[in-house]
Amino acid sequence: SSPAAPAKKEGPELRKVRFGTNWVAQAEHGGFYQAVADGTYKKYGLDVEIVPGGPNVNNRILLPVGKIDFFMSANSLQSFDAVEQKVPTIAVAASFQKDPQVLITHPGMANTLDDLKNLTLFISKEGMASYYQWLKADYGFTERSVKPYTFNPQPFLADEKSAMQGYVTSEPYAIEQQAKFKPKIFLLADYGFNSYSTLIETRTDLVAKEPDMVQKFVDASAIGWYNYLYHDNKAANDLIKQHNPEMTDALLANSVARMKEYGIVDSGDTLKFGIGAMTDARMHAFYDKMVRTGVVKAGLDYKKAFTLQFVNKGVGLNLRPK
Amino acid sequence: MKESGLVRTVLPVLLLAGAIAAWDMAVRVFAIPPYVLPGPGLVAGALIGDRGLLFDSLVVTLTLAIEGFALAAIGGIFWAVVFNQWRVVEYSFYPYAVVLQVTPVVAIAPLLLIYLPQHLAVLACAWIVAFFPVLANTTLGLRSVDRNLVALFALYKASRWQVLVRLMLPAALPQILAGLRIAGGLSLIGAVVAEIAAGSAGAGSGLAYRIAESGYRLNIPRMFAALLLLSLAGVAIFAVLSALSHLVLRRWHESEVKEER
Amino acid sequence: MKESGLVRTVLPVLLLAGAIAAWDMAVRVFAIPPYVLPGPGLVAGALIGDRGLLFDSLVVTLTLAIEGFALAAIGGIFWAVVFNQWRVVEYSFYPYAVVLQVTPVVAIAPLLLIYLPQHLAVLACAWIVAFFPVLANTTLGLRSVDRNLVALFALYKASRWQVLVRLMLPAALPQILAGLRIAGGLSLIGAVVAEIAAGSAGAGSGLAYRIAESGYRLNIPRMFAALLLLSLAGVAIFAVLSALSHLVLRRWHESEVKEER
Amino acid sequence: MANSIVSLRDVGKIYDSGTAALAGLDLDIREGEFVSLLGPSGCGKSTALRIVAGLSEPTSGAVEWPAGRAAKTAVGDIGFVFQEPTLMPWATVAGNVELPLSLAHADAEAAGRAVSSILDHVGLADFAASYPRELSGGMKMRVSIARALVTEPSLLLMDEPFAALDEISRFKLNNELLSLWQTLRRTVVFVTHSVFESVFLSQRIVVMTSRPGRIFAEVPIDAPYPRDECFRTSAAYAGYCRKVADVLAAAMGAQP
Amino acid sequence: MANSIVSLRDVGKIYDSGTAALAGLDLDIREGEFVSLLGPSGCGKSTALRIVAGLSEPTSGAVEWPAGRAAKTAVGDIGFVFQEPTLMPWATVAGNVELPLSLAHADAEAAGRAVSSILDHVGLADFAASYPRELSGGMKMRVSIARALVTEPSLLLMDEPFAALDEISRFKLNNELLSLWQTLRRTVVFVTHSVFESVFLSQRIVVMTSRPGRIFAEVPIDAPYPRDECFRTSAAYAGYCRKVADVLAAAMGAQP
Ligand SMILES: Nc1ncnc2c1ncn2[C@@H]1O[C@H](COP(=O)(O)OP(=O)(O)OP(=O)(O)O)[C@@H](O)[C@H]1O
Ligand SMILES: Nc1ncnc2c1ncn2[C@@H]1O[C@H](COP(=O)(O)OP(=O)(O)OP(=O)(O)O)[C@@H](O)[C@H]1O
Ligand SMILES: [Mg+2]
Ligand SMILES: [Mg+2]
Repeated sequence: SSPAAPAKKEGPELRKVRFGTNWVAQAEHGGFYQAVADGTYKKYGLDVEIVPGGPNVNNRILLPVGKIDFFMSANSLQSFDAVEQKVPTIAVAASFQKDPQVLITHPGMANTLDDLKNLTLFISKEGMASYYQWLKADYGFTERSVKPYTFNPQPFLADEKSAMQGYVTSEPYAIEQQAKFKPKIFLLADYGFNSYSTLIETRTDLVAKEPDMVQKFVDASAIGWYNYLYHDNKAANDLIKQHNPEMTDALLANSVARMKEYGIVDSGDTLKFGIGAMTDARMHAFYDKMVRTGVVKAGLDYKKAFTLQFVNKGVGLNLRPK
Repeated sequence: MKESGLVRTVLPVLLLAGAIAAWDMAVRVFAIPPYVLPGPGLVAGALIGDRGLLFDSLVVTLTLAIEGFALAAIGGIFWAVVFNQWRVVEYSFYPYAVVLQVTPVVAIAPLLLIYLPQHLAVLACAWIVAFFPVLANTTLGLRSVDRNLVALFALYKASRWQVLVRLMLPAALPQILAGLRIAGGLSLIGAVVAEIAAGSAGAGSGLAYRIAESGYRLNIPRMFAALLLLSLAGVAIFAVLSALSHLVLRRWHESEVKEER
Repeated sequence: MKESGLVRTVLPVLLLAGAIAAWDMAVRVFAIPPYVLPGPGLVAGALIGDRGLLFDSLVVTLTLAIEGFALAAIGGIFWAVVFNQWRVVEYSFYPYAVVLQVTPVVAIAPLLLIYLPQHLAVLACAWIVAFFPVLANTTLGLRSVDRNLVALFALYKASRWQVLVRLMLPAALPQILAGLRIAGGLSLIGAVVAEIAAGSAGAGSGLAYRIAESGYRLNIPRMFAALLLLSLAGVAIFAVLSALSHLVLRRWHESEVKEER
Repeated sequence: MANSIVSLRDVGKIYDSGTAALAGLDLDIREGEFVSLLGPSGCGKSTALRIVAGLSEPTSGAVEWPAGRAAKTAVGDIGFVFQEPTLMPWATVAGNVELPLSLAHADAEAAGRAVSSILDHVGLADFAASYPRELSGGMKMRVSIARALVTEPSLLLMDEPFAALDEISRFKLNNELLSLWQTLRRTVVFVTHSVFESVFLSQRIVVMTSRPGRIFAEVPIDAPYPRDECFRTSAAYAGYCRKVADVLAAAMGAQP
Repeated sequence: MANSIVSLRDVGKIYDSGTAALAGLDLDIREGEFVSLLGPSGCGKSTALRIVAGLSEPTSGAVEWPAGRAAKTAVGDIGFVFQEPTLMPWATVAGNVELPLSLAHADAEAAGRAVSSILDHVGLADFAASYPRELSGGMKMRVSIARALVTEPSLLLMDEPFAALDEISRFKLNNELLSLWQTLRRTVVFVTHSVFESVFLSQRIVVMTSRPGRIFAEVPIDAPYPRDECFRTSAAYAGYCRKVADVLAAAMGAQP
């Protein structure tokens, strides 16, 4: 899957890198595909192979055992889990400043998050293990009304009195297209679920032994994101479509638009620090919240979950349109 | 005889002990981290530490598996009989039984969730998985009945029902029981898959959720503990069905009669 | 005879046509939206429109299923034979075969991915699902051999190998073939589950991924088209195995010999 | 002369394998008679018996049942002893023998009495609770005989029932069969390979040619009943035997 | 006198079901002899034959093989005709008969010739390609006999081989068996219910009591071989038959 970029030149040997994502190729991975497609990684001396995930695929375990070098984790919770389970992995950058996790209802069925408690909720198993615990603790949701979401919105569509989870960038559009109505959307980040999302995780030993390589990956990815969001992303989109034939240009365009609209990738801290930014304050706040909700054990050395060594350097800020 | 009984129990136990020891050794010697392969100690620890949680989940899964098994057994035998009695029905409907078998539960679970109340949807998923082996084996059994015995029953003007109950079903018993043995394990798998695809999550959910959740949370020892419970449940179901088979067939069928020399 | 042949083909076709018509009617009358249940026309449209994509996926899934089936058939028969020959091995290892059967593939797929290259991991998943029915049925078949024939072979000082190849396996054929018929469908399910749990997603992936992704994208007609292809593949596998069974057994075994009056 | 209860007219039977088992067989079974079928191995005796019972259908010719009676079900109750024991392996000896009674919903107690009485007659009283696989070849055959007799059927079809029995048991059962036949006057069609047995038992012996089977000759045995050990040692008996043996030899020579 | 090739000493056999089949059976099988076992149905003849073949083990007593020969394998090649045909249903008639030869890796061509010759002898040449289920009862038994004879075994054990055959086939096969025995001088142990047959064939008749079986008497048949139709019609033959029949009757009366 080598991009259209010029074939290997003299130069030094490229470092082979495998990056596992958490879903099939889609716009939410755009920055990474961009960096592959336009040769940014190559420029940084990396030969990146993207290993797509999917429903029911747990690529995560492949990271600590060395089958992949970087992993795209869904939210910061997973990083805390790694610390708790003494898994030697660590978050080195946060591609998404806001978790795109949403709850979706039929129009007119709910106005506030509280209204959702009266509906049947379609939540995935991962969702149950993470943000739903926070909903329980902070908003008094119960598990009684939950049915499993197997990444198929049909049951939701068939039942007006239901809500389902989704990514702001993805499911609402599919529903709009197919079911011809505009669903109501609750972005959890807006209600205080202040996790980073789509983090780049790697092994602690890579951080210790090959910090250069890690730095290059983080930097090149950030540049990829800027180019994907703000410049010509056709090459990346072609690569995505090649990896995922289900993908359409309209879908990709919509996702990009939503990412911009909600400031998923580029908002807040990134305006100053560049894409991928993380701060201790944000991590701390989220950790405290998760301890309060009982999802994470108290007394965890949460600082082991991430490192700021590679981010907040303003890499690529120059690519941001003024 | 005494000796074979001894071999029958001691050897497997020794082997099991050996396997556990080897596992422990391997984990220690190669310093395999627990998130890749937890040692037996850790798994046992998880089993004991989380016993409340795990056993509750086990009960949920087992209940579902047994319900699914019962439905599969009844349904499989019933349809095999119907197919056997009316060939026309067989030609017309057997293909759909095959379709049922090959339809991935994960794919149809959303549809079932639309049309059925949740408990029924889950049950239907569990049932689908275990149904076909009973059907296929019972079909074979019913077809293999001694033709002369069939003739005899015809001579005595046995009713269709009598032929079925007094001839076909007893004659098919060995195959039916083998089908049930296959279905036993599958019903457990069915329960797990059904739970993943259509079951409720969170508190009060079964082993499947525990396994998935532990996997996502990288709590691999607990995941292994849950898998272990599942395996034990499977072996227990199999043992019960084997014992039943032995009890029923021991006096007359080759497969269970002790060889006498 | 001619008539029964007619009934055999015409009736199922009529029934199928009726079912499709009913489906179409229901969708129209109740105005079921296509994203809940697409009508047959839409599904056919998707089947034709996306034929390139879908048939590529079908080939991927079928290849995997056939590989898994072959492994399950060979492995199931092999282990049944080993268990039959050495009872000690049976007592020691049969429980692990049961454990294999009840272990949910979804749960162990990540672990397999750690230790095996991806293709092997996927294959292992597909194999696990189809293995047990072959094992269980072959075991029954091998145990049901006529004792007098065993005695005869002993008298003629047949080697163990000869007893196996010339007596046990032929005698067990009806049961083995029934096991294979069960395994055929299961291997397809196995391929689907393996693909979902351990396969690479995206381009070049099989029907399972098509089903999941089409569902996610609410391209329900395509999802149904993929399901339909899967069902057809299952029915085809079953038909092939049934024909094989008929061919092999038609001259001598009750289950396939035509009843002569 | 008594009425026929079934007549085979020019019956032929060709199996799917291509073997012609019967060709042009004409056979009348008359009410109340004791007739034996004699013929070389593989000549179609079992096939003919199955056709008489309605278990098999001829590929040519006709099976005629007396007017006013529907085919097959016409005969009333039939007892059949297959050439092989044909027992249900999952039922005990008593269960196997009781089968025809319980299929007819006979009174359980009466059935029990009938079963133990007939088991006594065939010498298997001690084995009522045994399973078929625990019996010797001859004992299995006796269970099968007991099953056929327990209903006192009006048509009794027996395919070499006593072949696996020692001569003393055989004589004993011959006598029992005869006395049963005489008291109840049921129809018996009896396949045997023993010339002596056929002469001792029957009113009429039908000798068949070798495959494809048809009737070569009929030998009436006009000796009066009851026949007993005296008859067995009589000159008439020896004469009949010689005659039947000659006919049989001729029948086997008749056709290649 | 010839050496014993196997001796049963005080052999008892109690099956797991509790049935005592044999008790205190003493039996010597001498090299090259033709011995018949005679006894009531269920007396343990088949059981004894299986013990001689090493297929079954006594629960008491001993089976002695001549010094220098290991048990069971001692006897060299054995031919066994089971009381039931015991054919492989998936093999053709020729395949079934060829079995012992192909198990011994005999030359395929020679085996083929041997098979068709023996099938000719038992009158089944036309059925070489048939499957067992397409045969009549007597034909199946003949296949089984052909299979036992095709290897010309040094010990031939036959359990009522001719019971399902008509008398003419039976006489023919009796003669063939005898001439085979005379030319090759193999040992034959023959179980039968026919007094006539046993007298015609054997050098020695062992009469067993009813269950649990043991030896009631031995009757030597000292008539010279070759025995032919003349012998069958001789006074000596009739005398032997009467004697054996009497002994058999006594044996059955001896024990309840
Ligand atoms: N099911 C069958 N399929 C094909 N051929 C058959 C079948 N049953 C019998 N035959 C053939 O029909 C012929 C007559 O068989 P049948 O059993 O009637 O003979 P029989 O007179 O009873 O012989 P026996 O005395 O040996 O029992 C035989 O040649 C046999 O090969
Ligand atoms: N497998 C078995 N299990 C239990 N009992 C058995 C078994 N085989 C035979 N018997 C019993 O042992 C006794 C002797 O049986 P065997 O078969 O040796 O008799 P046989 O002399 O050959 O009789 P037949 O002339 O009827 O063949 C019988 O009473 C029978 O019930
Ligand atoms: Mg016959
Ligand atoms: Mg016997």
